[in-house]
Amino acid sequence: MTLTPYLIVAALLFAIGLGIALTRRNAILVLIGIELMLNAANLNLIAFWRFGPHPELMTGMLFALFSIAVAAAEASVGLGLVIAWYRHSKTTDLDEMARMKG
Amino acid sequence: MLGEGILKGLGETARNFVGSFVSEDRLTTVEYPEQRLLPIENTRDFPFLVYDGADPDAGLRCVSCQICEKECPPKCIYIVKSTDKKPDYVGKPQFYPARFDIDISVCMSCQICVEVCPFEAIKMDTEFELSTDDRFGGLILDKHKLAKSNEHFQRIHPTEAAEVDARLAEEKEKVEAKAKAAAEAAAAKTAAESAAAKTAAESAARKAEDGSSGSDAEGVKP
Amino acid sequence: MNSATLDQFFVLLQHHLSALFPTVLQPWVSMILGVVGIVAVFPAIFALTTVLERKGLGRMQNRLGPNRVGPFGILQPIADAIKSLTKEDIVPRSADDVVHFLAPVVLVVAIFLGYAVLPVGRNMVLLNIDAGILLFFAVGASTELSIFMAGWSSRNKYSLLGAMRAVAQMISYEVPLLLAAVVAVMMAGSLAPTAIVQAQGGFTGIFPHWYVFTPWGFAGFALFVVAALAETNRSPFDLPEGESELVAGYFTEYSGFKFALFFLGEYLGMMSIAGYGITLFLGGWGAPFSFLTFIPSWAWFFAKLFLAIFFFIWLRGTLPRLRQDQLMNFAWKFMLPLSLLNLCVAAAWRFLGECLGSGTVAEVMRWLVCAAVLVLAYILLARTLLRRQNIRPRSYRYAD
Amino acid sequence: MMEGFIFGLLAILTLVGALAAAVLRNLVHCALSLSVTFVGLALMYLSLGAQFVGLSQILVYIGAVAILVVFAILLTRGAGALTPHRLIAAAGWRLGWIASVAVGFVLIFALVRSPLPASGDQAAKVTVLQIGQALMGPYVLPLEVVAILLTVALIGAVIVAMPEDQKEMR
Repeated sequence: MTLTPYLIVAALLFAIGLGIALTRRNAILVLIGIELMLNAANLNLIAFWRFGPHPELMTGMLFALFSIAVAAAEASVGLGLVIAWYRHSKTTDLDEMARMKG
Repeated sequence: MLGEGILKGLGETARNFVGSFVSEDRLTTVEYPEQRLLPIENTRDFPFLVYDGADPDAGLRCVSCQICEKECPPKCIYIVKSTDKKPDYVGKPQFYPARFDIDISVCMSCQICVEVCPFEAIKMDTEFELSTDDRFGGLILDKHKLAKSNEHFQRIHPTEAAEVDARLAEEKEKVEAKAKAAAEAAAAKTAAESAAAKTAAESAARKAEDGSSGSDAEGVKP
Repeated sequence: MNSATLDQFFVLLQHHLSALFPTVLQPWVSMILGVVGIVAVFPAIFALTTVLERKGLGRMQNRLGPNRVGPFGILQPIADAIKSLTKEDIVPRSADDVVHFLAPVVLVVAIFLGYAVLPVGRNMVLLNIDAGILLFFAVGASTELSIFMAGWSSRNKYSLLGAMRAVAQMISYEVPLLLAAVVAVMMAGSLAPTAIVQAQGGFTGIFPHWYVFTPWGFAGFALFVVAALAETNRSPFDLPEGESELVAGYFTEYSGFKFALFFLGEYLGMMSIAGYGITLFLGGWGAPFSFLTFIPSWAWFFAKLFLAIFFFIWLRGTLPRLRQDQLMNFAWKFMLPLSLLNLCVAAAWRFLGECLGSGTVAEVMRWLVCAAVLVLAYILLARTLLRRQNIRPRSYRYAD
Repeated sequence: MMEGFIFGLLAILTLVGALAAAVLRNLVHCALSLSVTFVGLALMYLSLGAQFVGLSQILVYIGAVAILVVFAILLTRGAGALTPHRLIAAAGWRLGWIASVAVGFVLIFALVRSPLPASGDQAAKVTVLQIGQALMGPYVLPLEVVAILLTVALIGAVIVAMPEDQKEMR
């Protein structure tokens, strides 16, 4: 195996995540899209660690570990925000949330 | 201390666990098909027909009066009256049920049939093993399945059966006494009548000599 | 056959059987044999457990328990299996078919994966990987999702309530479970179950070096047992399937074989968590006394497993079910602080061991200090919580 | 050969899961297919030899994030009836897809064109012990920062999601 297929999968995953985040109306699904993008980045990190010149340094792997922890924190706060907003306005629809502008 | 209750509870269940192997007395259950508890006396589920003596057909107390059929709230009793008669326990000729069916899938165990029966012929049973693989036919009990001896009744509901037996015996006695009295009266009457008849016969004989028939004299024969 | 051969009997069997195949296939055959072993042995224990549980619970309630099928009712599981296989498989009309079907499969697969790294005897582990304990917790976490799938796809309020209760409970108790297990990992210096068992392998006099015989190990073990009960939804933490409240919780709408799969998953989960408890704190396949080491290691493991299962049954026969708020309070206000403290105590144990030296007096000192800290924390925490709970004799004013 | 086959399977699993999350109408289905993606990624990490990260991925993403998403969906009543078609996509959804497809193309184009190290046969075996020592040694500062971040996120999420009246009570 070489590095390229993994990076292509990561790129596709990133594109799908971006697509979800940009096109879906539901705030939770937007968060899902962001998670997918983070995961694509993680896959990149792991793949580069594995096929890079110095796997014994574990830099990529540890970066991925930290990234997983940060993603978990991001998910909890993001979903907490969505629930708080839902409690306020009884919707998770992002287009309706645009009311916040005014 | 904290957690003490849990330990106490664990001790109790452990005692039960070991104890149930050691002493049979602890076991509160019986092994059903082999061992059974006697049902309590007031148990009742579905009606049955009582018969006296050994022959279920001859001894059936039911006289096919059809009161129970009319009173039954869910209409689960079906009776066909016989065309002939047979003597009941006191010897009086009565009708008997040619068919007597109870659909126990409909019966609601209300005991009204028992309450209304003037002949103590229908009583509540304690039989509960009625499961069957035939939903319709298997749950319709006919006369032969319903007929159970008075001894069975005495076994399952001793107090009630004793009362019923006493009442029936009393009635029978009364009837017998009445019959006896009637018989005595009849005997006295016949005696008197026979005396009268004698004189009548004599006069009749005298008359017979005239050639007329003695047909009315035969009618008084006891 | 000497005791060493007996000890390695199954390992040698696997080796000889796979040697019959060409060299290329040998690792695969050996792996498949191991998988077959796990898939055959643990469900068999499950079958045995169901009947033993019913009999044991019966005895605890002064009943006889099932005794009709076969001698002493021992063939009851076969009757149950035939029944569940021939029953109609009902899927509610409004259910989400695919998810409804996948839920039990995912559950059983995830739980079986947990057995892959469980050492059931010396050299008897399917995958001797470095992060075995982590794998166990990872697959344990994924059972939550399958439970949610089951509850949600049934489109039934009882199922959904049961699933939400189960997921909330499992997430809450996973924290103390992990923290309790981390103590043993910390002491052994490895996440590999085999290494943890090896670390507990020594003997002082006739007594083994099991972690449960140290203050932090005992506290960790107790916390692990309580959290394990909650993780596997066993009584007294059986709220997710409390039959008096929720029919059967998340598997209300399951029947026939799928129900049997849930049942299997539940018991396999219980056995695997008991197996990891044994591995982490009770010396795995080690003998309890040095003069008993001639008995094969796998026999010890399974003996301990049966003891653990008996303990689970015993608890189920004793304790009533908790209430939801009690459950959550217990997890977050009692278990979590204690397990965090236990972590600190374990660190202190190691530190004190290095500071005080290795004399007997030092050992006893260390032991006493650690035990005192834990007992004190236990008493203070529990007292405080109980006072705040304001427990009074129960009043029946609404019933009168 | 074998490795390539496994990689292909995992790639398909991952991408199909992600695509399903993008197009399915039922939110819970989206969340479940998202967890399929997470499993695929975790298996990919495992096949790359990153055992610890792969298992952490399962533990964190399946055990926590997927459950969290599912809880959020149920708490916001998104799990009920199917979303009507017109409500699935946001206002500028065509533009969004065009943008994301373009991003994907650009990335892949760049990847294919760029000279990447084709090696990677020297599969370095990294033990958990090494990871632990690295985390406690050179990476101890990031670890502490992450610990603080997680604590802050925990408390923050609780406060954000707490009902208003309870906040006032405190």
